[in-house]
Amino acid sequence: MTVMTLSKALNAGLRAAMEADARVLLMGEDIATLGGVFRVTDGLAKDFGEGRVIDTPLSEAGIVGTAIGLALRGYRPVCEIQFDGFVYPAYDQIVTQLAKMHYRSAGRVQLPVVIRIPFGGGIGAVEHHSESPEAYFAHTPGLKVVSCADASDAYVMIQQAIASDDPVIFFEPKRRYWDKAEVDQTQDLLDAAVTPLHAARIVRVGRDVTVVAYGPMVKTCLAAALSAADCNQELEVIDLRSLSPLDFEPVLSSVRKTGRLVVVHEAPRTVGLGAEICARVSEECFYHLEAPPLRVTGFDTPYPPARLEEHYLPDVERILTSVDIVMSHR
Amino acid sequence: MTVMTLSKALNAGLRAAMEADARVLLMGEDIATLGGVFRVTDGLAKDFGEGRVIDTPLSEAGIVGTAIGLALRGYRPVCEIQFDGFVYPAYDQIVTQLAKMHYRSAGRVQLPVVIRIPFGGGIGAVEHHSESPEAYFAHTPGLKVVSCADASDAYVMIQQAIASDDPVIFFEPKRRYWDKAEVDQTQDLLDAAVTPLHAARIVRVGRDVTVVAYGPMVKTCLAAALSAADCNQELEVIDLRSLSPLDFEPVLSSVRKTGRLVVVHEAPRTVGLGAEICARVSEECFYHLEAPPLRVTGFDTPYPPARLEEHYLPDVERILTSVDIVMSHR
Amino acid sequence: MADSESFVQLLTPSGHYRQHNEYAVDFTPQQYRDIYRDLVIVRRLDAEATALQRQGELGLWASLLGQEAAQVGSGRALQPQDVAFPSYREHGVAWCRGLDPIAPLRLFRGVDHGAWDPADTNFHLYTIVIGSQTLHATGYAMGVTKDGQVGSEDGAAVITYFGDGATSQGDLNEALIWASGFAAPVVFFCQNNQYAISAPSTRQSRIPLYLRAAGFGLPGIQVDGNDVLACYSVTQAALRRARLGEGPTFIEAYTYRMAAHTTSDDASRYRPSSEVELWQQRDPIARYRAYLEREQLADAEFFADTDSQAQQLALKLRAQTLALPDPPPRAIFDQVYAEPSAQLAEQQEKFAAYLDSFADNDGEAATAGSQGLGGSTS
Amino acid sequence: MADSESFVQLLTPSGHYRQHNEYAVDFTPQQYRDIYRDLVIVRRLDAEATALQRQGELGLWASLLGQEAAQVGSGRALQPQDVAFPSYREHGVAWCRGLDPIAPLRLFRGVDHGAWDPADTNFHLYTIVIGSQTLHATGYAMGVTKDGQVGSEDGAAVITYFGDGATSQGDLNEALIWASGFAAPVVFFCQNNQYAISAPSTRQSRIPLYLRAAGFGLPGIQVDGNDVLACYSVTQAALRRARLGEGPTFIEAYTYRMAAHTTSDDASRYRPSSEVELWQQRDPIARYRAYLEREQLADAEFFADTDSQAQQLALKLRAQTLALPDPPPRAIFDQVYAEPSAQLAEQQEKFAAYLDSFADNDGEAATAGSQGLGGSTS
Ligand SMILES: Cc1ncc(C[n+]2csc(CCOP(=O)(O)OP(=O)(O)O)c2C)c(N)n1
Ligand SMILES: Cc1ncc(C[n+]2csc(CCOP(=O)(O)OP(=O)(O)O)c2C)c(N)n1
Ligand SMILES: [Mg+2]
Ligand SMILES: [Mg+2]
Repeated sequence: MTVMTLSKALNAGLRAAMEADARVLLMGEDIATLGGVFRVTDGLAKDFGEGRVIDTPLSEAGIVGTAIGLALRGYRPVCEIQFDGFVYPAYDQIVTQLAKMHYRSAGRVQLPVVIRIPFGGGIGAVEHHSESPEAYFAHTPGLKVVSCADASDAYVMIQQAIASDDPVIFFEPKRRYWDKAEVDQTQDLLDAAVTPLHAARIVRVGRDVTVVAYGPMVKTCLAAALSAADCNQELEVIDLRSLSPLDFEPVLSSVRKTGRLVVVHEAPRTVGLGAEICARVSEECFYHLEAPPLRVTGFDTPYPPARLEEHYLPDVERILTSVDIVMSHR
Repeated sequence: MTVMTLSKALNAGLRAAMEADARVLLMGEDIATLGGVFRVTDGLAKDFGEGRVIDTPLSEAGIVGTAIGLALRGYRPVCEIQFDGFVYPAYDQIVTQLAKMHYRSAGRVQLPVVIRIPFGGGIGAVEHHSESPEAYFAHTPGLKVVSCADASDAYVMIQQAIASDDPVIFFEPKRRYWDKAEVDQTQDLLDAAVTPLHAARIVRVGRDVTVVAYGPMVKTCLAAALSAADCNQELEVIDLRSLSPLDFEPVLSSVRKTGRLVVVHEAPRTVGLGAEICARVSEECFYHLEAPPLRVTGFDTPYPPARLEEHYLPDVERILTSVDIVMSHR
Repeated sequence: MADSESFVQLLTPSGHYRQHNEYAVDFTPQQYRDIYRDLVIVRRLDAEATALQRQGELGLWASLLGQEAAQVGSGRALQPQDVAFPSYREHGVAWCRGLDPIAPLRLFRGVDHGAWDPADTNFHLYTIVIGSQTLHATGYAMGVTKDGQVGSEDGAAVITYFGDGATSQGDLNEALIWASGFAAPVVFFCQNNQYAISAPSTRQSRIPLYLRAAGFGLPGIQVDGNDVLACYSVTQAALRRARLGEGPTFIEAYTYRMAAHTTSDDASRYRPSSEVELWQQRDPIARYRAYLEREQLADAEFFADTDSQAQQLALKLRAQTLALPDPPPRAIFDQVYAEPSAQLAEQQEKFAAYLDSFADNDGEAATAGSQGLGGSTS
Repeated sequence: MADSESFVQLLTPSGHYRQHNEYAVDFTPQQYRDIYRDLVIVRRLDAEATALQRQGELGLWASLLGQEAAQVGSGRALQPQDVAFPSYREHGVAWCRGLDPIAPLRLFRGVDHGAWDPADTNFHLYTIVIGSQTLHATGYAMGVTKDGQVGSEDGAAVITYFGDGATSQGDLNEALIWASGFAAPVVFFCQNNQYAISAPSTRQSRIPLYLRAAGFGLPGIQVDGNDVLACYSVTQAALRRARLGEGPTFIEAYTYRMAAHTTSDDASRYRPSSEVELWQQRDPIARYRAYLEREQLADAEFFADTDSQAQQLALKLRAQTLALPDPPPRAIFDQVYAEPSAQLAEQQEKFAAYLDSFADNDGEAATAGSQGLGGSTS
């Protein structure tokens, strides 16, 4: 076990994947010489060469479009999009090509491409550097979409994503890049004990309210659970990990137990992941629900200027307010 | 009152808007000389000149990007995207510029741009010509998103969209282009009797189940309601009309009355508009719901080849199956 | 615009050979005849597909009429190890690559999305969204370089096809940037058929399209797209450059779309028939045949044989088309992912149960649309 | 790459004037001095902003250090009726347009997104997503044509600024297509500061960037971006073409980003300090000052005055920055739409009620973040 930051854990995971498979390539803006603006790829160009860690032109459509071509040639490209708000120039390639080519070819073509996207707010950045676009991708059949919440998962999940034969949009919680956790670099990822890429995980057991989150909000929800415990409210916190496909079973069985649901994400509320979770739970746990399912989310506004972001982002206080509301239904 | 097709009604609405305001421009691929692949702009270039009906290069980012510039100069551009699946090259301009510039400027800049998108399936077309991407836009703060369901609304709503000072994504139900209805071209759009652009509308009153739809599915739901009436099930059909902002009041009061909800759309189920409607109704009508809210939607797959689309698209049969399920909860 | 100075032409519209100081072909008589046969066959198959569409057997057809020389000339210049990335009109290139001619018709009939295996013939899937495939070709070519398959005469090269309209898409321009920057072994083959649906190519660029290339640091060349020998020679030279590791080339094949954009299009709305007639005089097949006749490279018997062979193939294509079964409904869910998705599996099961609820008493499943359930479609 | 043949330079790095057969300036002594003052002020304000960032008063700063000549030269060539569409580094152009220097600092402090009114100074909003603004400028210029404001010396022109990195974006290339196709009165002003963060400009193009233009049918010209006179003259000529209705021009101002990309960047990771030192010898302000001194266009007193004026402005900027209030929380909801949205209003009300629930006994609203509720921020 080594204690490392989430950023370093990704770095270690990428390194392991590159060592394991010579067809794994990294591509993106400023990832080679600079090591990425978040240093996630630091040192990899030095060790694997600029042929495998490729500094690209400033062209996101080009990054994803050529990655598709490289995948068709048998490579396994891992693309970095520098910030959430810069993925849109590549949106056409992602939605019409990356997501659909396997289907178009009736399974004859596989595109094992990973697109890493640092996402979310909380770092005091300027416009377009704090967005949470995951719903766009989760609504796109053909893509798999995941997010890691801590260093330990980051290390494992990035390798699993690279090993996947499907395209994976890999959301990295940028404000957690510097958070540390224990990472086991000796584990065999094929071991049955390792949580699969598309499985949700109960990160805290509780009997009163099911709290569902992913990425950066998992930590916030755990903090809320700690706080709630002081008032004798036992929150069960679920880290979705996979946003597409969604692993619903753990959520449903938790709600069957607690009868109460609060979903938390930074992205705008309307037509976000929270809507899907609440709709699905209402459909499948109708007779178990003891209170209306609630969402604690970003507002239906563009991401605000940095000096306002603390109000925009769900925090412990807002989560607990919703917990209190669902608890008030008896 | 004149009976006309939905396509002709849009044409008449565009004509009226262009006559009313010289700053209204149309731009898009093949819209001038050809009159658009669906002939929605037929004859307008001849009457208003190629300076106001602009055949553009084959470049969707360019269409939306220059439309933004024209709007900054005081024009009111109405862009045509030829088919749903071709909007993605413009996605960056739509999501990061069109949607956010008003907010960025703290209200100093307005972008009265309309983007017309024929959407949905059912016409036996090849790939990318039958998609329903509305959720992507409804999840994007700063955009307004609407869809018309019949010729009468088409005529009015396109004019209202053009008159709006906000950017409007205007979804046209392409398989209903040739459906006819009575259109009142004499009405004063400022009249209080005219349904506002962002209001939902009850298109059939019923006491048993609330059926919510928009665009092409409204007609299908009305057909389902007719059929259900034979079995003494009274469906209340609501045409949302506006997908962002959502006009929830009519939906909520209907569900408070019926206690049952079925939402219908062609788009893939997961994280679609249906999720939002169900989540919101579960939150706000929790104690009125007598059955789990259900969704009848496209599947979580890319749009299938044309010979399979009849199975992909929600039809009367599938709607009635869900109606029966919600009715079976007593 | 055909820019006279640098325009490569080996055969005049009347079928006379013109010496060129850079380009030539070096065919055996048999090769000359093979090329002719290709031209005739791809035109005949195309006509059959158009007819099938008119008869309601296809949902749509995008005809290559008039572009046979551009497609056969370039397609025949490819080596087996080369890989082509087409748009949606490259039925002639597909033929040269050895793709079963039924494959594109499956797409346009709507039984699949064009689901051949690109690896079988080194001919990638049709791509409908304009310009996208040029980036795929470029990335693929970067991979060829990585694999060390450039730098010699038997290296591999990549070619990508697109239209005049595609030159206005960001993707195409970015592909030029990447190809140039990474010296990728890819040939950009633009069929300037002078229209993007109704838009004349001058709507995309006021100057000839081949001039676009130089500003991205790669050579651009304009060739008579109705001259099969020139198209062959120019493409062969560009592929050779790519193979040798000398980087990408942009070729503008100046041709003409003699049919409407697709069977859904009404070209009379935007171009006069006189223009079409003018281009009929520059017909790529007539000119090549005139040349073969003049040079006595083929006799009447060969021409007759070729026609009847084309006719046989057309009849076969028709029979194949009429025999195409509709896919079973549950095929909707197949191959969305390479690895299973529990979420989708659940939807698929529910749908199967729904279909089963219509099953008749004989235990046979049938739906409102009356199509039977069965195995996977493809 | 600075391509020697066509490179426009009027002042050598040592400040000697070189005749050019096409470009010249025709300044009064006062105008020469005004330009110098601009250069010094924009550098001084930029240094102050950098210092403010280091002291934690700004979240980030993107310095223009080294690019003063490109920005002041081009910015001063604009007429009042002209409109500029910047990226995020054009503080020098902003100064020339008359934008209050505090405006960009508000953005980088995070109190707003750069919310000035473009109409006030004909200087559009900063645009962070690379390349986007070039299409806005092109569309705006198309509107200028539609309004009949081209075709004479007092016509209006548009200019858009972007970096070397931006040339790899589809948007920029599409903007060239549109501008050329519609003969839009727009000048594409590329500041090739040789880096896009860590990527050298050769990563975007192997050949000089100004060569890109010709392939799109518009003239491209390369100018010494550290030579304020050359930048002025070349831009003036291009704007004049635009004004007269002769269409767009692409200018590559070859310069150097002397600071890191932003205050968050560590440029030592990707370029040697020797390179920076080399470019310090080509400093745009030193060379211009040497010229003014040699030609006796300004005396020591002027230089001292200018410095102290710049210092005053810097102090004022600092004071303004420190006095910037944080916006009230409910400002999050303001101006998402021009017309009301019931959906959003409801969220806003709930949020206000939530904030009010923290209100202390005096009736004053306060939040966990301790910021008071108040009117709209902007
Ligand atoms: C991104 C995109 N926009 C629009 C379309 C609709 N469309 C299909 S073909 C076509 C014209 C293409 O012209 P060109 O590139 O010249 O190819 P051609 O059809 O002439 O072979 C258009 C606009 C599309 N397929 N993709
Ligand atoms: C579409 C997009 N991708 C990535 C970024 C992140 N980014 C910000 S500035 C920059 C480099 C820009 O380089 P250049 O265009 O040369 O302008 P400069 O910063 O040198 O002035 C990058 C990659 C962005 N802002 N937008
Ligand atoms: Mg064409
Ligand atoms: Mg730069």
